[in-house]
Amino acid sequence: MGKLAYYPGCSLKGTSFEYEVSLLKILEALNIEIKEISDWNCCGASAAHSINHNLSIALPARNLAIAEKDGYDSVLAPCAACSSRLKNADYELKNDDVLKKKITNSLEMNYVPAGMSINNMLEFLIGEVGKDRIKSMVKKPLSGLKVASYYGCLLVRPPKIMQFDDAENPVTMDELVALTGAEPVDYSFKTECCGAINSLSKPDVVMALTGKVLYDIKKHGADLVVVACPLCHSNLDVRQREIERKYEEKIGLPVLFITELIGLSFGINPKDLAIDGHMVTADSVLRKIEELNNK
Amino acid sequence: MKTVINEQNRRSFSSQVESMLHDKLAKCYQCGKCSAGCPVNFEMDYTPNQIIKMTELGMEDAVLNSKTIWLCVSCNTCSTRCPKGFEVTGIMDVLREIAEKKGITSKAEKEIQMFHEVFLDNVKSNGRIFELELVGKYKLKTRHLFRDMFLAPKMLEKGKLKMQGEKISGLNQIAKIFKDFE
Amino acid sequence: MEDKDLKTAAKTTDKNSGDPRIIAFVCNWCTYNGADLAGTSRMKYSDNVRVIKLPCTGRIDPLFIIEAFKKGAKGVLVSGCHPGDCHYTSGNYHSRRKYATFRDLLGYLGVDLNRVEFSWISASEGNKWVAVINEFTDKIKSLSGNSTDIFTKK
Amino acid sequence: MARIGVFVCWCGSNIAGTVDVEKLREEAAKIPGVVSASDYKYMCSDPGQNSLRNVIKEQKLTGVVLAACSPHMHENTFRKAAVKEGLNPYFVEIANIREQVSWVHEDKERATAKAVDLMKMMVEKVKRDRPVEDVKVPLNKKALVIGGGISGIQAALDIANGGVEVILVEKEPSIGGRMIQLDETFPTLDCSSCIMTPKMVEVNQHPNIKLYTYSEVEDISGYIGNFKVKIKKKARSVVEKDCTGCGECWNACPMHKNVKSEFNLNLSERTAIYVPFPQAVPLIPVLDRSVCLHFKKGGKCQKCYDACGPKCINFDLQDEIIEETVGAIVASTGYDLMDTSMYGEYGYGKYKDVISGLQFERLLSASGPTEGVIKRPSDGKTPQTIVFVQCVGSRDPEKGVPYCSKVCCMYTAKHAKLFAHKVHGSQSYVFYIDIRSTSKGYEEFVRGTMEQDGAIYLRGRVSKIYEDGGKLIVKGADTLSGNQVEIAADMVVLATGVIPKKGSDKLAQMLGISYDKYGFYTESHPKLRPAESSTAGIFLAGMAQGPRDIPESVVSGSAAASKILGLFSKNEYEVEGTIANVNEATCVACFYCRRVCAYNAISKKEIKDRSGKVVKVVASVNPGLCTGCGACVNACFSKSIDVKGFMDDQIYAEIKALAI
Ligand SMILES: Cc1cc2nc3c(=O)[nH]c(=O)nc-3n(C[C@H](O)[C@H](O)[C@H](O)COP(=O)(O)OP(=O)(O)OC[C@H]3O[C@@H](n4cnc5c(N)ncnc54)[C@H](O)[C@@H]3O)c2cc1C
Ligand SMILES: Cc1cc2nc3c(=O)[nH]c(=O)nc-3n(C[C@H](O)[C@H](O)[C@H](O)COP(=O)(O)OP(=O)(O)OC[C@H]3O[C@@H](n4cnc5c(N)ncnc54)[C@H](O)[C@@H]3O)c2cc1C
Ligand code: SF4
Ligand code: SF4
Ligand code: SF4
Ligand code: SF4
Ligand code: SF4
Ligand code: SF4
Ligand code: SF4
Ligand code: SF4
Repeated sequence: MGKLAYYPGCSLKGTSFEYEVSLLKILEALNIEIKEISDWNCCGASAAHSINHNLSIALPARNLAIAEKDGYDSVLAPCAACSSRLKNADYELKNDDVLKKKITNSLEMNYVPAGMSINNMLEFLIGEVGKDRIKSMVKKPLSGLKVASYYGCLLVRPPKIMQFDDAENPVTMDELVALTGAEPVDYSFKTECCGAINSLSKPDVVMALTGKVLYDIKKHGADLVVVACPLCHSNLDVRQREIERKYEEKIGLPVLFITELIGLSFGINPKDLAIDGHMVTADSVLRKIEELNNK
Repeated sequence: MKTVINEQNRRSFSSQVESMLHDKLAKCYQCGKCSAGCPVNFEMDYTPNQIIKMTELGMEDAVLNSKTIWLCVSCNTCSTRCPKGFEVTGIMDVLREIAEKKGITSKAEKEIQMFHEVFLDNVKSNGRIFELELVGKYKLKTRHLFRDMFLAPKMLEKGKLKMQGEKISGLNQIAKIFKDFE
Repeated sequence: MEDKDLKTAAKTTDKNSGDPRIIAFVCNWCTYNGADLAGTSRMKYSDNVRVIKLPCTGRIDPLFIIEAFKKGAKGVLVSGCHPGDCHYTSGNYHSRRKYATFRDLLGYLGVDLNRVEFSWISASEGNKWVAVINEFTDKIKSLSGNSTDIFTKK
Repeated sequence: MARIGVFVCWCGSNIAGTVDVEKLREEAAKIPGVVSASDYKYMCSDPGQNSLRNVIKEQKLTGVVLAACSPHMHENTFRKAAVKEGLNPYFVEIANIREQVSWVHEDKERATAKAVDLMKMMVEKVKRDRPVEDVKVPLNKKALVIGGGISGIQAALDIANGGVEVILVEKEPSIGGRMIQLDETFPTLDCSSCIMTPKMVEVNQHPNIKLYTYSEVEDISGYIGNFKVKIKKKARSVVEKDCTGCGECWNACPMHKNVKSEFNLNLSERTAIYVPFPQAVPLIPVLDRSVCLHFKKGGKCQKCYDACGPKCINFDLQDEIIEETVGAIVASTGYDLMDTSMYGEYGYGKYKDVISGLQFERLLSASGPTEGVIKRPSDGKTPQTIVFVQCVGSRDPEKGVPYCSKVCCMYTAKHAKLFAHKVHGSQSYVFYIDIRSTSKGYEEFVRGTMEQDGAIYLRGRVSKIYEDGGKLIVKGADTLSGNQVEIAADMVVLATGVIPKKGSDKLAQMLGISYDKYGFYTESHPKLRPAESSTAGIFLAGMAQGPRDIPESVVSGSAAASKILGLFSKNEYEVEGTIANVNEATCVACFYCRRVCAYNAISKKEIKDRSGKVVKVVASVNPGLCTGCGACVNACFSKSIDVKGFMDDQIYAEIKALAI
């Protein structure tokens, strides 16, 4: 393992702080060191590429350039949106020399595209950490727990840039779920979009999309959902109550970050994983884990 | 709807889009797979494949004022499944960017457009997103003061909304990036 | 062949640049027939061209082109069947691939590449033959006619 | 010393009006080696030809140049005349002063000058002509057909009925190919086995056809008229001549649960000893050693042997190699369907009720796994709503192939029609991008499916299929109404595209014929020689060349057969002598020539001394295969290979004749 850079992105420092807390906790348990990219900036998320292509490359490029300057060769971007923007920037810089020149001039920093391995959370866990190492840390197998993995769009699409798993039937998160001893639940909308960025500006649309995913997961008998993206999390978790009200049907599905699930299987105290930070309480899950453990 | 094709306008618009997109409009053979899989198609006024054809025909006004380009959430479902490998998501980006540059404000979907603008302003002034400020400014601008606000107390309680934002130290660099590319 | 054979024969074309000699290497199946069609249709075109018939453009050797220039030609045309229509399965694919290398070689030998033209003319394209010959002749006429400049490009 | 005669033709005023024929004659007379120069009004007329013959005879000419019309008009006429005077036909050259001079130029002086040039070129060329003899290759009048689908069967029957012996090699246990898997066939809805089985039987009984099933071609060498073929006859473990096809063996076999039937595309099971389908030809079982308990469990089982009356099961039979010599070959190896599991969004392989078009044929077929009752593979229920998705894998350069598979529009219309006929009150929906129904009666057939049989056609592709409450939800577009639609279906049939049969590229390499990047064999000429491969003596038929339906497969089978019968109508195959020729003294055996030859015409030849020791290896041109294209000539750095009639020295002489 080379020197590992960490790009938290804005959400992990705000609304999705649980993700960062749990992530750091499990890495601590695994004895893996990562370092935050110094003075990183927002990658521009969906807004930049929505209305200004060049900006959407330049903003993440600054972070990559800093990481390169500081001698890292691998970046972890746990937020699916951030990893997607970083990968997009890397891809464009590699394929558009004119733009690359403009951007490196503007940044007054150089960057060699494709020199850095950019990893989303799942890639990091499977690739950099490795299944065996995770498995060896599982102290409290979650056997009996039924877990649906929700991937959303940004982890797998577009495949030519993301280069991650199968775009229609991804399995990486399910594999991680299986490592914790829990039972992965198959359902139809693993990669269906939750509405992402339009959460604030188009709440009705987002609720329709997210609702569809949640009800389908519910129908397939999952106890909870795991995600690897703050946007997905906030739509599935924060909006869940509202969706129940709108469609007049209870869901009650706790939404955990994959790092939290892994933390639980490591036997880490739920409080230390910030599991109480979610809007839909995870009590039912914790209770079920206790019951299963007692059996 | 009837369209009289003006060859000159048609060419200049479609070639502008093609050059920004790095892809050819003629590649699309109008199979509609993009539209069929689009998660927000039910809200759109034109389907993605219609947007592509309309762009090819030079129907600039209709396209740039469409709801579709703002409703698209860039989920990439369309491009991933397109049998011709056409950059459907990309064309939505390009059309939004052209609309933005032309100062066209979407009538039906101005909130989405505004959200993107406020978001980038936030990045510009802080280098990072300060969510409370972002939400506040957005709400002020759209005057939807109360919508969504009921979530705020619980989010605060859970520690999800920070009262203080962070600013990065390289703000001058961010300013330069914005100056160079805005 | 003895050079004196030629001396006895009448000079047929002026040496000056206004009346350049153009040699066309064409395949027997497509372009030769295309040229015949121009004839049966009584189309008129520049009379500077002299046709040498080959079985296929695949038979053409870059040295033929060099030799043609050496013997005073001011322009050389190579023309065969359209790709996919070749009488021989892939003869013209070979030559098409070869043309890139050809051009490099000719360039290397210092031939002014403006003076070499490759085209695809089918048996039904009498009009294309006429157009290609006329345009190429005009182009050659517009280039300086000094035979040395064909080879003196750096 | 050359003695050349030049004959200038006036062609009435056609030439003489624009070219000064007398001047031309005078110039000809000045050229060294020209012993006679004359002009005449119409050289091609009888008196014209007679004068030509007279001069050849009287002047003992060694070469003739006619300044006349295009060689494509009268070259043959004059060559024939020359041959009558004992001259080699290739010693006649034509200067084309009509089509390429008098008809296209107006200035008489300049036209004459050009005519003089052309005439001089031909004089120099003819001086260097060498005699060319047409080559004759003896023919073994026996044909090999590889692949016993409808196209191969048609070819074999036509050839056999023409009185020629045929060897038909089929790699499966039975002939019949894909067609025998189909139910009823568009556009007339005849039952496939009703029209196919008689042909299969006829093949089996035809005195001129030798049938090798469960066999493959192992090796081929040689050339037109004389191909040496090695056929591997795989061991059936059944002594064919004794087997009566009674079926006692497969009824006795305990292995009937877990072996998927290839013929039924995994929709049913078969035994270890089996015939693929009841009407198999020949009706002789094959023992599949990869699953048979006798072989897997060390001789434990021999139930089939015990059950067999004539005791024709023999566990010790070995593969056999058979050698044959044939004069011509038909490659008719047919097609496979694409593997659509690459479409994660369609869930093929994941959802049991998402099936391929060929699987649907088996469900429709009375002899299929459900005896012709349409049943869902998942629960055996009869579907009420079926969604058909066209262009799956085809016209999809991203995931599949860019080409159109040509038959799926039609078979989908057929499927929807037959579904409507079989399940009353049912409904089918068809997603299409374009409908391609271009043969006789086809468009009417498709319209009938819509208008009479009530199938609803939606113009658009499907984006995703998923399961919900026992239904398959199909999310597609209808671009005509501009709507996105979702249909809850009981079953989905994918109109899967076609690709060449697996291994067809390897066979092509063995045969030395060219194939495209997908593996379809390429025609010698796509329009004018569609039945011929790039290699002389090897012909093509059926889907192996590209997507096509049964009528077209039959036509192509017949076309290949008629080409072969035509070839075999003579005792020898004549090749024009203008082919490549190697100078063995200078050849350095680099074989660059072999690499560029598209016709596989160049081979290695060993030159041995008297004691039989190899002293030299050189290139050798196979006259049966060489077309005289000349590609090899330029590849040869040692200038050791040349094409007769277009030799290097001739072309240089022509260029030199034009020197200014
Ligand atoms: C679902 C479906 C429905 C269809 N319905 C119709 C219809 O209704 N009407 C219609 O006109 N057409 C229909 N078609 C098309 C029709 O199936 C084909 O046109 C026809 O079968 C082609 O015949 P073929 O002989 O070229 O190939 P095949 O039928 O594929 O025969 C090739 C044979 O060669 C054998 N073979 C392959 N390789 C070798 C080898 N190396 N050595 C020895 N043997 C070999 C194979 O085993 C096979 O027996 C349909 C096609 C599909 C997929
Ligand atoms: C606009 C157009 C473009 C096309 N382009 C293409 C193309 O690009 N590629 C392609 O593959 N195909 C093309 N085709 C199709 C192509 O023209 C035909 O497939 C082909 O010409 C058919 O040849 P044929 O010999 O069957 O018929 P025809 O060409 O019609 O020949 C029939 C001959 O029979 C003669 N005849 C008729 N009746 C009698 C009689 N009673 N006694 C004696 N003689 C008779 C006629 O005078 C005629 O000479 C095109 C067709 C059209 C209309
Ligand atoms: S999926 Fe691709 S080809 Fe089909 S309509 Fe959309 S962009 Fe065009
Ligand atoms: S990227 Fe936009 S247009 Fe494409 S499917 Fe997603 S929302 Fe629809
Ligand atoms: S039992 Fe014997 S005779 Fe009957 S089919 Fe089987 S092998 Fe042939
Ligand atoms: S020996 Fe093999 S084929 Fe024969 S009955 Fe037993 S398992 Fe079946
Ligand atoms: S035949 Fe029809 S269904 Fe098949 S690939 Fe062509 S257009 Fe598509
Ligand atoms: S009639 Fe002609 S133009 Fe119309 S669909 Fe058929 S082939 Fe095409
Ligand atoms: S290229 Fe020339 S030297 Fe080489 S093998 Fe062929 S004929 Fe002989
Ligand atoms: S002339 Fe053409 S066909 Fe003959 S050997 Fe040479 S390359 Fe092959």
